Amino acid sequence: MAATSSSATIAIPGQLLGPASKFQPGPGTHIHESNLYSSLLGLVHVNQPTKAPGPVKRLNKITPAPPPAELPTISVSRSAVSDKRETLPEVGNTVLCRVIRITPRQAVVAILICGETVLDAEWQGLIRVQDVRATEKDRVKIYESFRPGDIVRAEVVSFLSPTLPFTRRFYADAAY
Amino acid sequence: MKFPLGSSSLNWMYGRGRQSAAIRNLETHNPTSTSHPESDSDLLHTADSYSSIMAIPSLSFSRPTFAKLSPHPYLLTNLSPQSPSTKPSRTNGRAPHEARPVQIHTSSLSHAHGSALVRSGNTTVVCGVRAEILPVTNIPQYRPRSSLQPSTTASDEAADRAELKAYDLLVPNIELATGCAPQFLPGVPPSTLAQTLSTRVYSLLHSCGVVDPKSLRIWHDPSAEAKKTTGEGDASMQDDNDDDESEAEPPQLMAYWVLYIDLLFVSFDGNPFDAAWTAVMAALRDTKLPEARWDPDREMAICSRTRKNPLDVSRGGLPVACTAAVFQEKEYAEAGGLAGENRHWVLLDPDRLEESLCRETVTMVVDCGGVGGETRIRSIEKQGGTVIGRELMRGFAGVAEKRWREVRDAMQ
Amino acid sequence: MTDRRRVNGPVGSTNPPVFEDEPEQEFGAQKGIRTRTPTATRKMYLKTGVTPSASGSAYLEIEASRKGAVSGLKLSCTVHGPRSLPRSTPFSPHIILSTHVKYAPFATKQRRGYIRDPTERDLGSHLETALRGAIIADRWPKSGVDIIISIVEGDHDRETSKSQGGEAWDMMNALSGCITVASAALADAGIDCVDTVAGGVAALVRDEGDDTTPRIVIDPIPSEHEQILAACCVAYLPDRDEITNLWFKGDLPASDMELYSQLVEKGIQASRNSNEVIVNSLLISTREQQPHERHDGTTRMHIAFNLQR
Amino acid sequence: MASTQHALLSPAELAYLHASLSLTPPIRPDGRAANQFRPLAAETGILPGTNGSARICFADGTEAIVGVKAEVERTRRGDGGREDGVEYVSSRLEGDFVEGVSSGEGAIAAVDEADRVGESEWVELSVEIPGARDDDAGTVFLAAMLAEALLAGGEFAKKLWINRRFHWKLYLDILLISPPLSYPLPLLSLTTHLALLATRLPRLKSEGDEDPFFDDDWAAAPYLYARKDGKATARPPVSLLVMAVGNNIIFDPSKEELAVADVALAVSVGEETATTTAAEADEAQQQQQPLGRNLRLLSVRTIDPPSRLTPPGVPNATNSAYGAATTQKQPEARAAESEAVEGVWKAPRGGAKALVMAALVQKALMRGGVADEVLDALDAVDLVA
Repeated sequence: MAATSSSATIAIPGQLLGPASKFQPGPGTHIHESNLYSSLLGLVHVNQPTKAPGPVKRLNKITPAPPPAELPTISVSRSAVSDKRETLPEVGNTVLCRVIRITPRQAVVAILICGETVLDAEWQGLIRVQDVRATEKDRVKIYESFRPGDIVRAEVVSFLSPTLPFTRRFYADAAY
Repeated sequence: MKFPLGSSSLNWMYGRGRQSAAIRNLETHNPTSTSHPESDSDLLHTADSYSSIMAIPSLSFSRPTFAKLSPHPYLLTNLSPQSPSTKPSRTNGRAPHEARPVQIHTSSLSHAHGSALVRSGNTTVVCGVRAEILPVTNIPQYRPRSSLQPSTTASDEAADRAELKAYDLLVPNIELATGCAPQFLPGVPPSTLAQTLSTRVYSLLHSCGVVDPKSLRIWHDPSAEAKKTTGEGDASMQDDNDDDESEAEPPQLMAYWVLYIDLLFVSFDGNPFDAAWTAVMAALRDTKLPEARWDPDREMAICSRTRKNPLDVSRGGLPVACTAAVFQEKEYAEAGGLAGENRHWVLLDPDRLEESLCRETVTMVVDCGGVGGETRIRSIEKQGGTVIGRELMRGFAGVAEKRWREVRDAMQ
Repeated sequence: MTDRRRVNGPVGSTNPPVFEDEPEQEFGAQKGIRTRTPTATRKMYLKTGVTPSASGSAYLEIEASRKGAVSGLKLSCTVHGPRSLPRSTPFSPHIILSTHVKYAPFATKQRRGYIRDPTERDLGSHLETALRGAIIADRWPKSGVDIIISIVEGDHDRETSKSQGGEAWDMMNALSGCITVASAALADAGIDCVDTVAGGVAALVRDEGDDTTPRIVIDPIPSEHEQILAACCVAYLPDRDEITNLWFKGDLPASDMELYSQLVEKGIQASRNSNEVIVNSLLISTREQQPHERHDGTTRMHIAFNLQR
Repeated sequence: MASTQHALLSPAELAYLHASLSLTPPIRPDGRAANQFRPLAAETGILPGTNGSARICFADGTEAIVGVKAEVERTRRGDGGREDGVEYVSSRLEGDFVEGVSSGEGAIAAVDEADRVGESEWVELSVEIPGARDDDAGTVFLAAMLAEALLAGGEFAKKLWINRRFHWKLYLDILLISPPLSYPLPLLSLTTHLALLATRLPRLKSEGDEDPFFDDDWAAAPYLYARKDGKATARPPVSLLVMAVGNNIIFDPSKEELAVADVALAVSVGEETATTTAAEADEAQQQQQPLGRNLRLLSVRTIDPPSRLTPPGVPNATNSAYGAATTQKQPEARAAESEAVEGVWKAPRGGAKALVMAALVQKALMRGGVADEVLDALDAVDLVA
């Protein structure tokens, strides 16, 4: 059975990693009946806690409300065991994307690379005109900034509101 | 690992990410000396004005990243290495004329009369041949053939082929929509590619005369029926060796075997036709048809479970397909402007990435198994592009011969 | 139904070969008597990563019980995704699962068509239920994943199974295989699951011969038994000790639920066996995994397809 | 998928509903008891053109009609068919080749093993749900479920046997004529049950294996399910929808209730038939209980509970101006929530314990339990064919 799997480092989905009281769940794990289980096939990492993330950081970079006592974070990563891993772009990620089509209001892009990960699926993103650059936002003309086929580097500023697919802020100079 | 070309960052500095710039930069391995069209200048100035916000980062990409962002330059830089010492190699590590090794495993399917699994690199295809009986009564405008003489003359052979085709005795179908690659998801009608492949296999099967129609005929031989010796049992299948009986009561052709040749791609990584054709050949050579006799009372063919006769595919020899794609230095967008020094590479047995980047492909079907082992070209197909001319074609024949031997060995 | 997009073959209808029965010499041997112990599953071979271009993939082969008479089960499963949903689809806080099971044309006794028939669709929805319990859907909002299973060779008898609707029982074996192989492929694709779900089948059978008291066997083969009274296929999460999909079918007196729960219990036992296979295969593939060298599926497929010979 | 259409409830509503359904006794939105069916109006013989038909209308407005048509069909049987495995069970794709090969060992053998044999092929059952394609997975699932219950044990198909060469081909057309306000399984199953009870086939006048001809006097036509003094000796199966929430077992859930189910099962129940088949011979001794109905368990299928697809609630702990963002793929955030926060809805993960499932089936089959009540209720409907 998975739980009594021979290897200590390799985790299998459903494998018991430890009690939730002793660890903090990291990526690739889930909690069931106040125990931590692996939810991925990969290698187990235990990171000792660094400093507690400040509240401001927590707001836009989403980490959970930290438990009262800082616990080591246990996580399961596929990076070591597989060269292809898909990740969802998260707020704050820097992504590389190709412009698919442009409208006066926004540019629609396909996200090709998220952080260091090359994505299989091309997730769609939006660059709203007001996000193209930090200053003189009102002067921005999408068609002056992008052309279909351009590769741009962008940062994810929002994700997942049912109305807007994605939104990105662009550092124009990073883009060109 | 980092991609060897540090200068790849340039694409994003000036090229606005379009591969035009990428290529320029890769030619002249010097960031600053890159010339760029006027259209870019205003953007440069835009870029400068924002350098205050954030310093321009020097981007350099890992291999996979570069491959994803601009596949064409990626393949190009692999094929044209800087140092003359290193040999040009493709992104998959193969030399331009190097094909993937082929593995063939036959008769692994128990419900098919013949089957083969062919694997070349990451392209895997399963072929199952299934024989069903087509009573001549079910054939509209069926022309009964009287002659029992084993067809020897050319005209007879022609007739045989006509027979195969007229009655549609060979039914090859290729299924790509098995999720064998991200672009081939099921639940959709056969893609253009799938249809093309099926048709190509179909026509090649007929043009090469791979299957001998004799082995598909099911005879009713009253005289053979009369004296039930197992020896005559064969007579029902192979008409050649029962001429002597034939005087008494001429055997009649009552039914045909129809061969349903179904191909299923388990994994797809380019060059589907070669793999498919190899699988078809292997499966047909593996096919054994149960011995069938016509039962006049029941008016149906009855087969023997024990006695099976291998399908006769000797006449067609062993045609082997060999496909290559032509990779050009300039993509179409550029070709107009810088037509002059447009280098090209002929990539044998292209994989998915290469196929997506090449417009010109050539497929040559050769058979070196003929008398004296001399090469016979059974078919040549070429699509798109203008690179391949007579010279290249001649050279390619040599490559095809080499490929033929590899496949032949795999078949053994 | 002629499909213009395919090579349709002759207009006149063709018939599968009809055999004169030559009873004794080879058939007597084949008339199946179950040789395994009631609690033994057939040998399984499972390998992940056979389709490198897919996000995840797996190949499952269940050995043929008796050479020639019964074909083993051969399944190839590919997982594509998580991928972004088409623009048309509405927002979803969960990953959207779509399962697709298809028999290859040469997989069964009859040549199958290319269009999915109700049986295959039914298998698909069973599979979906089984998997949806296993995956952690909210890890991948706004995404979809396609799970595609090609049944390269169906678990079918050469001769008709004597029990009515033998095919229906074969369906259960196929389903449990589908669940197992899909579970491995999901793990290979790196989609969060609460556990490695696995399928198992148990049946209440009556054997030919003098003692005709029904007994419960796991991983049944219809032709090995005089009659199958009831069977159930479970999809089971061993570590959570939970069932995500239960499919029972047959004819049991309501008066003794005991029989029923025993049947399910055996089904769970069967799925535990196949789960061990999953775990081992995952561990092996993970150990031998070097980045950029995932394509060692080659030799495995080779071995796999040779099991038959 | 269609078997689990979305109930549009907010996480808060879901949490509330789940809580009230887990109380003992559960409080259902429509005030029903846990094992109480929705009140229904039923009538039969509504379609004069059919051999049998029925219509049922649930109080919640869902309504279904079922029509049964029977045709005489020549039995396809071939010795070839037998050995080669071209048997009828799966012969959809096979041509009608075996036709005309009706003589020979195979056929004789077939008759020897039982003088009447039935094929599942003889019943064609089609389900239509408004707004769903007929090859939609959910619809196929429903049809398969109803069919497998009907054909279980092969008893039903045998009723269609006329003689060695001919049989009845039965077409069941099951139509949901209202929009699917709730998972239609119970409704469709009950309606089918009634329609089959009301089904009559013309009386056979011919004998032996000659081409059959029938008595055209409809009054003389016997019921498909033979009846003694107005009560059917045997009855078609019924499929019940059962779900578990917390420790409660709830029957015939409405759409909203199903949306918070921990597990949902479709249990098909048949009644012990007078004639014992080979299948039941050995269990006969157990069948002798005098009182109540002798129910039989025919099929159990897990219904994918829509609860798995419901939007999760966000506990205040992690709620913030960036509320939308917290639901993004962020393992920590998710996992932290998965420690169930009181009153915050969370879509269930995983499956159900075997014991729970067993309990559901047990409850449905209990002597004098829900299945009995339903069957009694259906008995009350007087049949017009």
